[in-house]
Amino acid sequence: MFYREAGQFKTSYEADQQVFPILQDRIGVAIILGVAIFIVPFVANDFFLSAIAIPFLILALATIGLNVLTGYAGQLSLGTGGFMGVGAYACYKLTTLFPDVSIVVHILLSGFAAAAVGMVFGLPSLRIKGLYLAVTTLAAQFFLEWCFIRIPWLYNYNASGAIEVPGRQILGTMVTGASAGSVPRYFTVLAIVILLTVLVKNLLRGRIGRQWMMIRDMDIAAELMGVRPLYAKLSAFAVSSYLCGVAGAMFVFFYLGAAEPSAFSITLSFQILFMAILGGLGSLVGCFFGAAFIWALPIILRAGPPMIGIPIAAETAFHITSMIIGALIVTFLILEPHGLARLWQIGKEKLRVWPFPYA
Amino acid sequence: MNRHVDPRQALPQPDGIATGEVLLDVRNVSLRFGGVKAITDISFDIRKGEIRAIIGPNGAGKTSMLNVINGFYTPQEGSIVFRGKERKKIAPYEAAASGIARTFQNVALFKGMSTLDNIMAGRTLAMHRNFFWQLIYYGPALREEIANRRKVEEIIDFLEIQHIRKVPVGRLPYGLQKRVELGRALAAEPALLLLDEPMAGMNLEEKEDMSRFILDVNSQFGTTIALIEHDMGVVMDISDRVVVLDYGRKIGDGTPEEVKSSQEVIDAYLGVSH
Amino acid sequence: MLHQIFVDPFLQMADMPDFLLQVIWEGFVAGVLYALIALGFVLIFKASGVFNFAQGIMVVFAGLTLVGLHEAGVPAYLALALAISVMALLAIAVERFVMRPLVNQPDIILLMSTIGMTYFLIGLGEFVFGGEPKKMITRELGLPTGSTEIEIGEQGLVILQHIDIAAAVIAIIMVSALALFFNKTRIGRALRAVADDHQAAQSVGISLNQIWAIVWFAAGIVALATGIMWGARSDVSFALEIVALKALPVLILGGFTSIPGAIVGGLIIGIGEKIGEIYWGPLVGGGIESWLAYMIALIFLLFRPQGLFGERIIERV
Amino acid sequence: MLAKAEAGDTLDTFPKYLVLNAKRFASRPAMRHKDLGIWQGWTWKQQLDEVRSFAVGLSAVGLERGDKVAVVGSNRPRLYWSFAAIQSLGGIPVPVYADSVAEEMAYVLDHAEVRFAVVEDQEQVDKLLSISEKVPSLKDIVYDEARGLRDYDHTHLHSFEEVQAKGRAAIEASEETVARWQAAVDLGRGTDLGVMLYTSGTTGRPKGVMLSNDNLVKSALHGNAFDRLGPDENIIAYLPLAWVGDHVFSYTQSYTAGFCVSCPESPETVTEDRREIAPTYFFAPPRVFEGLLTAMMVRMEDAGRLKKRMFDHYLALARRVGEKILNGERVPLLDRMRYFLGEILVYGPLKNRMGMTRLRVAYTAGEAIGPELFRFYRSIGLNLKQLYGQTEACVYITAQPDGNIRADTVGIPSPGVEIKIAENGEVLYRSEGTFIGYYKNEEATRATKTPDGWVHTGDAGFIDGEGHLKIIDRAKDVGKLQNGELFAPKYVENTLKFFPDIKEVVAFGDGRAFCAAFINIDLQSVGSWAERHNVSYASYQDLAGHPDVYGIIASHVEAANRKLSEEPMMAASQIRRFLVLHKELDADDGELTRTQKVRRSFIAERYGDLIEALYDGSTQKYVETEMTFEDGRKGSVRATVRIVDAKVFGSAAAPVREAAE
Repeated sequence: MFYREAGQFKTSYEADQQVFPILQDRIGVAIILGVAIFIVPFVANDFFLSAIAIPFLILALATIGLNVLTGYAGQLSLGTGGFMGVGAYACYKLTTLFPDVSIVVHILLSGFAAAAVGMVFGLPSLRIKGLYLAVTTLAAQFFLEWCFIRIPWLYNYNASGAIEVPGRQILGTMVTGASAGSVPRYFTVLAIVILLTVLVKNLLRGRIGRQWMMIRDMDIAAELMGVRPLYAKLSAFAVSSYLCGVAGAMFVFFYLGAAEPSAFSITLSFQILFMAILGGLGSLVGCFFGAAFIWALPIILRAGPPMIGIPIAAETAFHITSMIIGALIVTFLILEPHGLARLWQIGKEKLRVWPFPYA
Repeated sequence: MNRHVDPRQALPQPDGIATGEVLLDVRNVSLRFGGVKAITDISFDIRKGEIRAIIGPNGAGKTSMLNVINGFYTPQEGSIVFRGKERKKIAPYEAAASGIARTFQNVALFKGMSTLDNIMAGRTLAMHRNFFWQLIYYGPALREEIANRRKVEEIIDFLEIQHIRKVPVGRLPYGLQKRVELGRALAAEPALLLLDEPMAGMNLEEKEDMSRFILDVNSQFGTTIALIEHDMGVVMDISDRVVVLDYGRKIGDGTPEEVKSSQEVIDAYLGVSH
Repeated sequence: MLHQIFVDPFLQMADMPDFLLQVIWEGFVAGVLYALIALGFVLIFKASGVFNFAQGIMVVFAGLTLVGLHEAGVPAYLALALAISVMALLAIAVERFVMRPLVNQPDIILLMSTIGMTYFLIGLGEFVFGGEPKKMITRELGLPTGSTEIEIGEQGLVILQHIDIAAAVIAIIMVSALALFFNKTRIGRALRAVADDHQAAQSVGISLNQIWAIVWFAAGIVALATGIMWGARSDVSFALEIVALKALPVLILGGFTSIPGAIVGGLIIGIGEKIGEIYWGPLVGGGIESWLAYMIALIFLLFRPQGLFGERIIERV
Repeated sequence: MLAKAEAGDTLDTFPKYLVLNAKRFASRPAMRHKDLGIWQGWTWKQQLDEVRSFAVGLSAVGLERGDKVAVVGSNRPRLYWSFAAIQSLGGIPVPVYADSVAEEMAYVLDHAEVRFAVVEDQEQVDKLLSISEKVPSLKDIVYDEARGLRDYDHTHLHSFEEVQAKGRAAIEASEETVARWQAAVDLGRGTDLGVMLYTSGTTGRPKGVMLSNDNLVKSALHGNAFDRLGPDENIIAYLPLAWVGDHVFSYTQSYTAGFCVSCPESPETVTEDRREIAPTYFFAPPRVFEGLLTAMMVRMEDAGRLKKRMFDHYLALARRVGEKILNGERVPLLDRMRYFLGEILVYGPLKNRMGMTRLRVAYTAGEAIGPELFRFYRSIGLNLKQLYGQTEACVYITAQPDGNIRADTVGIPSPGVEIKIAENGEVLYRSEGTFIGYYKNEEATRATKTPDGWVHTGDAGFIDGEGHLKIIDRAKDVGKLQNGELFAPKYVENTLKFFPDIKEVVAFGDGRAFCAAFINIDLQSVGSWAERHNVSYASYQDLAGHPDVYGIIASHVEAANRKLSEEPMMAASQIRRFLVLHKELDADDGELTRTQKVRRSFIAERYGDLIEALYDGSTQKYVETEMTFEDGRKGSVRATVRIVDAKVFGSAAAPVREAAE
């Protein structure tokens, strides 16, 4: 309905291949970015930024990481939590070893540790497919969790066994630690997420992304087109784990503030997997939808009843939330197994062909 | 104008002997799965620029033969000489890199991708920009992407599939999927193109279109083609030479006319209507 | 270092054979329970191709229902009967509201739906019965408690808990019953037909929906038995859910569709990880039980991707 | 010459305009073609370069002044360029329908004595080669697309690129080449033969209409002025090159106004390509508009209930006020606001889907457009207008001016066109666009064009009170009632066929005292009425004879008569008696042509009894008719057909009786 595509024609391949070829989409994206940068941080309260916006962005990035692997390259992983943990611990080690280097640098570097670990655990994918591969990623998950507990060097031999985020500054503003305000943290997270999302999109629309999708859709044909499975799969594992690692580091440094190994348990892996699937496998925008849905829903469910004057015990609310989420997930899978991204796509398509039901 | 010779008369007439040099030589290949013999001691050659058909009843080992040629199966005995290089074992992606492309009996397209992306996928080997450039995208990677897109567009134009350029292949009718698959194989600019039943499941009109495309590919790009096909009429019309397999053995080899008149071939096909 | 890895542990084993036996027994019992959980997986996977992630939570849920009912004043055996009916209801509900609408969806969607069910059952279980661990009503159900000590050699001693013996016996009985059920009854044969070929099964007049409900019910009973056994050894708690994931490596070893495979796999994993933990664990600080099973499965997979009892996969083009 | 033109004067040939445009619109787009997935474009400067190099190449191949060159293919820049290139050398392009069969093409090419042909692809090359013996004049063929032609004998076959390369080489080799080409261009005169277009007459062989440069330039300029067409327009070229409409809109007007012409990627993608380009100026025969509307309605049938209701609601609103708003008439503010909402919800999106968002002027011509169809497009805010034209007139005879549109007329005489109505009702015109004559067909020229320049259109019509021309029928079909009044059966029939319940009408009256009609009901429409009113029927015949159906049809006839009575020239043709035919007119029985047109004389013969009954005052008549069933079986139907009197209006209301009574 709002789309007026008539008259938008492309005279070059650059224009034809841009991410948002439709003018109205470009306007929409600009508006969303504008709101995220110029309005949200100045209008939203501390609770919204700290408890909703920041974790949402971070988890969306982790979901993108998983989606690269599962949605684009077709390799199922249940070890996302573990890879995020690697990033978090790596960043903790880096910033305590080199406190003078900018925390942003550490965060971006810590992803490489996760990428390396991810590639090691990705090696079996050359022989193992589908659910079997899921089991090997479970091995990674449990092994990494064990490492976080059993290797004291990782947490600098703290008595608590947890990592405590030290205070770090960017341009003179505290962005991590107890005294960091929510707005600087929000901006840091937003900047990193936007940057990495753009870079991932670049990969996905080029040769490398295409090779991942070839492997996903028809691995035999891909190989006969000249794709080397080793490179394609390991690069997917590396990129995926890198993103998860960065997300994990940010999760601790900008959201949790301190973390025990249990923060990166299998539960987190499942949570991210849900975000990816409900958001829509093979869709970047879906990652944001999925993260928003899975992260915001419990908060709304818990905060909702008291707001409208229904007193409810915290514990009961938690249980009911769990039930509702479970039921919603099943319902959702039944109604739209391809996730929110597909709904979005269908909706957009409807608007494009409006008033017709189809083109 | 009537002074003219019909220009089509100038086409090289199939004279029974393809004269080009040997592009691919299959030497005494045997392939077994466990105890089952799929191919037994088969030898034949494919010459540069010809259309070579491999025919035979179901289960004759035709597809296995293609799988051996492009490295998907490794034969227990014998070897393949391609472009003068002899090899016993080769990974499929190495075969692709050496210039062999193929299509599949049951269309093996990348279902989640559009026609354009599928054919772009065929350009994999022509694209080299490294990870770093891919991350940046703008600059060398984009230039490479566009250069290859142009090639792909030429193929789209050639195969007359402009109208489905951006349609996900899963939504296309079967005949068009087969055409897209041919396009994907062509995009690799192969020296040898293997077509596994390119006309299976098509109606007469689609078969005619596909035959025309195969002939055009052969004449326009000079691509050597090896194809498996059931429709004898089509095979006899478009191929220069024919290999006949039965139960994993070679029972005939020669021009369509020669093969048609061979008693052994007639026997193998007797009562088998394809 | 190499000595520590390759020689020491074996010396220790040889030194104290009774301890080794004790370890193996412990591993065996754990393995039996893994096998029981895996059995639940296999039942469902065989009949519907669904990888039932919720099997673990079904074990907890079944155990909780039993204990919770008893706590509410229901006599033990009646509680058992009621728990069985609850599992039947659950099976029907799952078939009606999850399986049927999701028929023909890709594997990963089905897997996700069972994870969704897991969330639901966790919420429901905690909502109804509370979140804290509960004691299993072992005695009330007439299961043996106590233990027997067997002397070995001069001063060796192996302690066998009666409940463990009972668990092993019950497991054997259940497996035999299932084997009989599959081979000798009409429904059992129907189930196998479904596993082999959905269309063929439908053409002989078997309703897929009924079969799925039955299979889920069977898996529910297996879960209840597992819950009782496990609960008797430790407590009935949601921690079991993670333990239940161990069924995955078991299945990998045994193959996803093989009942004997599930048992053999369960035993290998159970015994293997116990021995690993006791003899090699200390070298790296202990606690390797949490991942050893997966690593074993992983390494195994690299060499035999189709499992112990699976058939070799030949890829066709 | 150039200086004069820039001062606001006009040039007399298209190559001269090309040179001028390359100067005045140098970097503005002249042509676009969707090729290889994107819109490749050429500025006027580049277009000049393309045309010039091709022209120089052509002359190297041997094209000489006065040579005729066939141009065959779909809408592609290179074929349009070849028009200008050929004209620049004093040659005459002869565009030929690409889909004509070999035999037809042989006739046209031979008749035109073409020496060269510029064609699109292998298909056309093969066709030309197959008829080369019948066209001895044809020497060389130039093709655009090389595919499949590699192994052909190339002694007299050239690729477009090769010819252009020849031209470019010559231009590079000597500076004089351009000057020489320019001299050849300057040699062109307005009085020269510019193009030859073959019209496929309804009978006989196609005739070659010779149009001079003056004809073409002047009518293009008039057209441009009439619709204020300038260099900012955008059009999409998708109609056959050989059709005068495309030649004028996509070539002559583009060159004179300097606007950009876009060629679609392939015939299958025209709709999509049109959406991408969003033309500002658009031309289509009614069937295209009808097809668009049908496709829309079919899709809306599948829409959700709510959306369908919204759609219907706003279309109803548009029917009520849309045209008034478009014409700038007074409309209540509330309706304006509602229409604005409708624009956002329905009209805007519809225009977007059709690629007509930026449309400023659209024309329909070629045949009569249904008033409903016409009003629909206007009501949603598209400035669709009717035009009456002919190849012989370089299109323009009459056109509707903006803001003064009536669905049932074809507008006022175009600028520079004079019109008169002959005694027998035939429309004649005279203008600067009037053709030179038919090529090698003096007889036909004389029959069509009077010595003082009037051209017979072959259509009968009249000019209404406001000066709009109204076409009523083919002139040869128009007869007279006994009282001498004009009788135009098609007009009467169309007035009745306006009602959806009526599928076919055959009107009689020539040489009779009054007008009477056979009517076929529309089974679908009347059938659904029957369903709603619980009227059961076993067959068409059953339903057709139903008294209530007669009632409905009578009311339609009455309404049609009222409308006819309002037209002074038609009032006498009101239908006094009618009957509902007991069987559907069918092509299988020879009653209709295969294109579903009524075969009047055949029907008159076959149903002679019924016609007599119409005029002898009987109220019913028993008939037995042979018919072919759907499965091909033959049989006969028997029926007693009722004949009914209809109400007539105005001064004609006095009773009339057939003399034969």
